[in-house]
Amino acid sequence: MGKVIQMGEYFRRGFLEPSGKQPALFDWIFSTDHKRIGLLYLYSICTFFAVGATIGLLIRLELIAPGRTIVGPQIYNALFTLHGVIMIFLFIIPGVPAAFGNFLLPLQIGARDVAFPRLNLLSWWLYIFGAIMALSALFGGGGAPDTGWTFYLPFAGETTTNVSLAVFGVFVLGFSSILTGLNFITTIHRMRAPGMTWSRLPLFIWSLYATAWVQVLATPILAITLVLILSERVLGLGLFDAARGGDPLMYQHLFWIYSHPAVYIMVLPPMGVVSEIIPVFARRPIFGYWFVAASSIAIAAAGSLVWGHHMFVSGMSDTAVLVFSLLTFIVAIPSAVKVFNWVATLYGGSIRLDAPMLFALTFVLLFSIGGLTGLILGSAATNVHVHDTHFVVGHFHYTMFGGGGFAFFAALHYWFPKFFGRMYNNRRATWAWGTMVIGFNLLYFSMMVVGMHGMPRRYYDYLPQFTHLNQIATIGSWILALGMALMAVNLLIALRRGQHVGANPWEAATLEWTVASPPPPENFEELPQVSHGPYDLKRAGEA
Amino acid sequence: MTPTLLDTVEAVDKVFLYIFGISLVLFLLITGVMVAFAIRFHHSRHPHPKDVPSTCLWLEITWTLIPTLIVMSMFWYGWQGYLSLVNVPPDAFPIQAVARQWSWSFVYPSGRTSPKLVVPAEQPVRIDIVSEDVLHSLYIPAFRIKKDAVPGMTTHVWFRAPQTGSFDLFCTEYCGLAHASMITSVEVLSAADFKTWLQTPQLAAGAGKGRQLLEQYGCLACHSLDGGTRIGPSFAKLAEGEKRPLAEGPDKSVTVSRDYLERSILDPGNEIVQGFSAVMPSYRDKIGEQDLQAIIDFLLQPDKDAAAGEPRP
Amino acid sequence: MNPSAQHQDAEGARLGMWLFLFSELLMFGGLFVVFAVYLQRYPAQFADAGRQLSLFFGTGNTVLLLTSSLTVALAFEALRQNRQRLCQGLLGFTILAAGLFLVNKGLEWHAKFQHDLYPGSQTLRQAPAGQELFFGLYYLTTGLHGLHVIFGGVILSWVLVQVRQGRIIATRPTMLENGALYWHLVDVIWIFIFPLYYLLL
Amino acid sequence: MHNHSQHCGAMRQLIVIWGLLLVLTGVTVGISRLDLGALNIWAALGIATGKASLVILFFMHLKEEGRAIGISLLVALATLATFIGLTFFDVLYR
Ligand code: HEA
Ligand code: HEA
Ligand code: HEC
Ligand code: CUA
Ligand SMILES: [Cu+2]
Repeated sequence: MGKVIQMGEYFRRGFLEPSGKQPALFDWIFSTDHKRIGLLYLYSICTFFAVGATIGLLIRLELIAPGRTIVGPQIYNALFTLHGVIMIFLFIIPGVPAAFGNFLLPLQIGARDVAFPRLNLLSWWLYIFGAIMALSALFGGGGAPDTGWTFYLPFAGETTTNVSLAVFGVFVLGFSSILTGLNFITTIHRMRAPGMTWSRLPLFIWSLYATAWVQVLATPILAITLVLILSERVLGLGLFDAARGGDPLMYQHLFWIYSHPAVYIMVLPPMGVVSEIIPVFARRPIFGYWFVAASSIAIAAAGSLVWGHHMFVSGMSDTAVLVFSLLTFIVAIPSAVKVFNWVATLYGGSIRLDAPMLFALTFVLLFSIGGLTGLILGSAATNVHVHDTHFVVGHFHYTMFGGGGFAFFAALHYWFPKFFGRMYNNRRATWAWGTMVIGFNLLYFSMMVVGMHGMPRRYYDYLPQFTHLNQIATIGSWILALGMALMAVNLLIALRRGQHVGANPWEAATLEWTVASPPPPENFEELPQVSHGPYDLKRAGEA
Repeated sequence: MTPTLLDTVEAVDKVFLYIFGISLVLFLLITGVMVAFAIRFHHSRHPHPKDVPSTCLWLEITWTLIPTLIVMSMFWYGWQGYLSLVNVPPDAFPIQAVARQWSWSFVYPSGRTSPKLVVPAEQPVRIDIVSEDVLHSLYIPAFRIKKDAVPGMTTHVWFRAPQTGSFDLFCTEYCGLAHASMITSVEVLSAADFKTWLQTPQLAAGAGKGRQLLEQYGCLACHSLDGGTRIGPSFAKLAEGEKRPLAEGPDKSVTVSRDYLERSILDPGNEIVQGFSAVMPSYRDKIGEQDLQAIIDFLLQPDKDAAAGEPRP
Repeated sequence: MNPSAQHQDAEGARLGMWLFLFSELLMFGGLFVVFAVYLQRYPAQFADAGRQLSLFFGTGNTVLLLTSSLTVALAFEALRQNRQRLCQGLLGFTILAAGLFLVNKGLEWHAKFQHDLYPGSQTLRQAPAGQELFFGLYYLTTGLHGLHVIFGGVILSWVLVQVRQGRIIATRPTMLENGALYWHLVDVIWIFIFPLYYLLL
Repeated sequence: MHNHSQHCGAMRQLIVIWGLLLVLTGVTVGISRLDLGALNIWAALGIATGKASLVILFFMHLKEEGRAIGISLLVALATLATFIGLTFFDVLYR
């Protein structure tokens, strides 16, 4: 290849093409191109998800019958701890923002990259590093951590398993998350293309913006909480040890001050994804743009104030129960506004039910179930009965997996042609979707029912009266896994053999669809001059 | 109506039905409208999108305000129910619940202890909950009550059992290895039976005492008397002079003696029995000298199950 | 054309730095939450423990940090005015102050250790609960702060090298500016640590 | 561009601020030796906030920054304040 690459040619080559200067792997893992970093995240996240999901299947297998089925209590406790840590910190928190956000943020606002490309690469490295550290806790001498993903003290301070290593890994992951957050905020403030006013910002970007603030302001609390666990384990400071005057509940406050806002890190970007997909496939502009945008901010803000609802039966003061229950219900309002606007967008449209749309609409339904069961948890009286039962487990799988996970799959199907320039088989995708929906509901609905009947969570063994529902759940998990496997196979085939598509297969109006699929390395040969809103579908394909 | 007049079950279930009912209606509505739109406006039926406005302030205000009212009513109703759960009727019968890894014991005002929660029917009972080690949580689904046991704190619940029967009692705060076996039951007796039960002296001397102490200190959560292996080795076959293989190596072993048993209880971190792990907590400073000797007496007895006398309810 | 062309945006770089500082602030904030709660619970014991800290070292270190904060701000001003030598001198002084701060901190901790006041020590075990909590928090907070002083010192040293090599100049001051911002944050946090730990009565 | 005297002014201003900070340090030490009861801690925090504001406004040039940074600083502080505040709903009423 000649020394001087013609500009035109440079911009015709997709970002996926190797540079030819170094081994292809190095091209990727040292790349500061936001699209490559986005894909690095995507691949690593999917890998960890597969691991976490497999553990989920093992958990279900153990629960197919009372008593010991495949593993004993020690291993079971390690399994759900690992399942939780992987799913939360390695899959759902970075899921949409780090993978799709990285890829799409600069494209959607008309920029060539994020504000700090090298910091971006560092985030990914920290993510990998933290993940390896957290997972290596499996193999060390003390045995896999057995605390649950909540690391509650005093137990987490006493157990002899490798908790410290896992905690340190999560600490590093937290840093990665903070760096992504501050990078995104700066990018959105500083790098919008000319004409890309705040009122023309795609709703996905609004949701990333709200999320990024939560990442920057709440994640540090996680960091210090983890430091405190380490100080308890390593230095024996006794800050939460009742025998030495400490207050065990303070740990729970600190943990949830981060971890409740974190659930909105998990669900806001997915909501943004859905706000992108629904208008495109309904061929109607989003209904109530400003309300959908503002509700993202409102959820982020109000969501930072409700952490105490995880502690209603912890021995916390009744006044605090009152306050936190009230605040919890307030978060439901902006969520409701979002749901109503999504549904209203469908009105009068010309709806196509391709795979991304199916996943997006399923998100709305499953998230509604998850959210509405959240109301039962948020109410002080009913929380007492269902707290720490499988009802809660059902609730959070509906929100995280039914919400976050399904939106992740929606995003995967929606932007797949943009990422790779190829299209998957829509029929197969639809089959996969249908199987997943059936399996999902069998699995988690039975869990909620068995929780209502009083089955506590984190039990490897249970009383005989819970057997039937647990069996249905386990069978559901296999159906779900079947659907997911089908989906994965479908996408993997498409990666190799999918039909080539043009720049804008869905005829969408946001900026990423104005460039080639896959996009060229610097995105835009010339920075676009934005002249219309993100859902002005009649002008799809123009800047 | 003062909230405390409600039973705990009633207090919770009413709120549940209220929230669940409204949620179900809303959910069906949303799903219904969504599906209806997806069919009515499917591109095969409706090839060109209608040009209707895509924002409407009145609609937005309506669907902000109505949910606000709904959730505030849910909150208030839930809070009222919660008050019923925390306001203990003054005539409640007091019982203390002691949680430890991984067993419960219940202490009655008379000093009597029991591994099961024995309560009178129809009378409210108040349970004060303490923990000796990590967090636990006392949960009785049948009465919709739950509260964490927190080291250094006393928390409480109350309930009233309408009739006699037996109900499950779980630990619902993850507390380590045998969290899932920290289960016992609530035995609801008639008022008269309860009175008799309370006054029946606990087996006070001899072998019965030893067995009772094992229960009281929670040893039986991990050690069985019938030969079954739980978290620790069974006490059934324990006898003086027997050889115990230790975990340190194939050839390491120790002979069972009074002294060894004492070390095992006060200093369990050493001399781990082969096939088990070092999870037994130390009972130094927790068991008095007399009780310790009584336990060891009992452990060295040949036929423990028979010697222990009949198990109580 | 260089595909990874650096995007020069001084204002953006500062915004990013500020955001990072906010997250640092909240991280220490978590410790202040715990401190506030235990202070409320054990006011007298906290005061007793606070009196055992050395007002001399505390005040001395405060003055040191404030001064170094000044010098790094002056260094930036000097760079703006193209006075390279002055800038380097001021930076050097700041780094020196960072070192001195750590030496002081070390001496202070050493003295505490001598008095058997450290996590898990005999004296603390027997002291009222509030005192043990106070010292636990004290070591954690000042330790974490000390780590930040070390980081700050390293960053400023690196900045100094860059200034010497002429890579940081009046028209491209971002690195110095951000290093200084970080150093000021270290100072701001100490401004709160000082009265909360050393001046309790 | 600025002229030379402005530059000197900038340096002088920084030094004046430094002087103020030292004075405030003295004041806070002084006040802490008086017994004002519960006021002590609030006085200490008040002065510390004043000192921090000086550092942030002048040393860190917040005065010269656009609104975005100022507002977000307030957001960050308000967040921290609510975290502490809401925790006290538990701690004070338990
Ligand atoms: C993505 C993650 C996610 C999301 C979005 C949510 C959303 C919500 N969650 Fe959930 N939650 C978790 C993840 C999540 N949660 C996790 C992981 C746990 C357990 C952690 C652990 O212990 O391990 C948990 C636990 C949890 C608890 C503690 C349970 C316990 O342990 O006792 C509570 C209690 O209040 C709660 C409430 C809520 C509420 C009120 C919402 C609200 O935000 C929901 C708002 C949404 C809706 C209301 C539905 C949509 C609206 C409509 C359909 C319109 C009609 C509605 C109205 C008119 C109101 N959650
Ligand atoms: C996003 C979060 C997430 C997701 C997706 C899941 C997914 C699953 N979880 Fe979840 N779970 C948690 C988060 C999540 N979980 C958390 C936080 C906890 C609490 C832990 C704690 O208590 O500390 C928990 C706890 C938990 C429990 C309770 C344990 C207990 O309390 O005793 C159970 C029990 O059944 C369970 C089951 C499952 C199952 C069967 C799946 C399945 O849905 C998985 C099915 C999926 C598959 C089998 C996928 C197969 C996929 C492929 C083959 C290829 C994939 C490839 C591509 C995508 C390209 N989980
Ligand atoms: C948390 C579970 C647990 C509890 C509670 C517990 N133990 Fe153990 N115990 C074990 C385990 C595990 C072992 C085997 C490992 C070891 O030697 O430490 C053991 C070993 C022993 C041994 C040695 C047994 C042998 O066969 O050599 C004795 C004696 C003993 N325990 C007595 C007691 C007494 C008495 C109590 C109550 C006061 C008690 N244990 C409570 C778990 C427990
Ligand atoms: Cu005790 Cu769980
Ligand atoms: Cu929550």
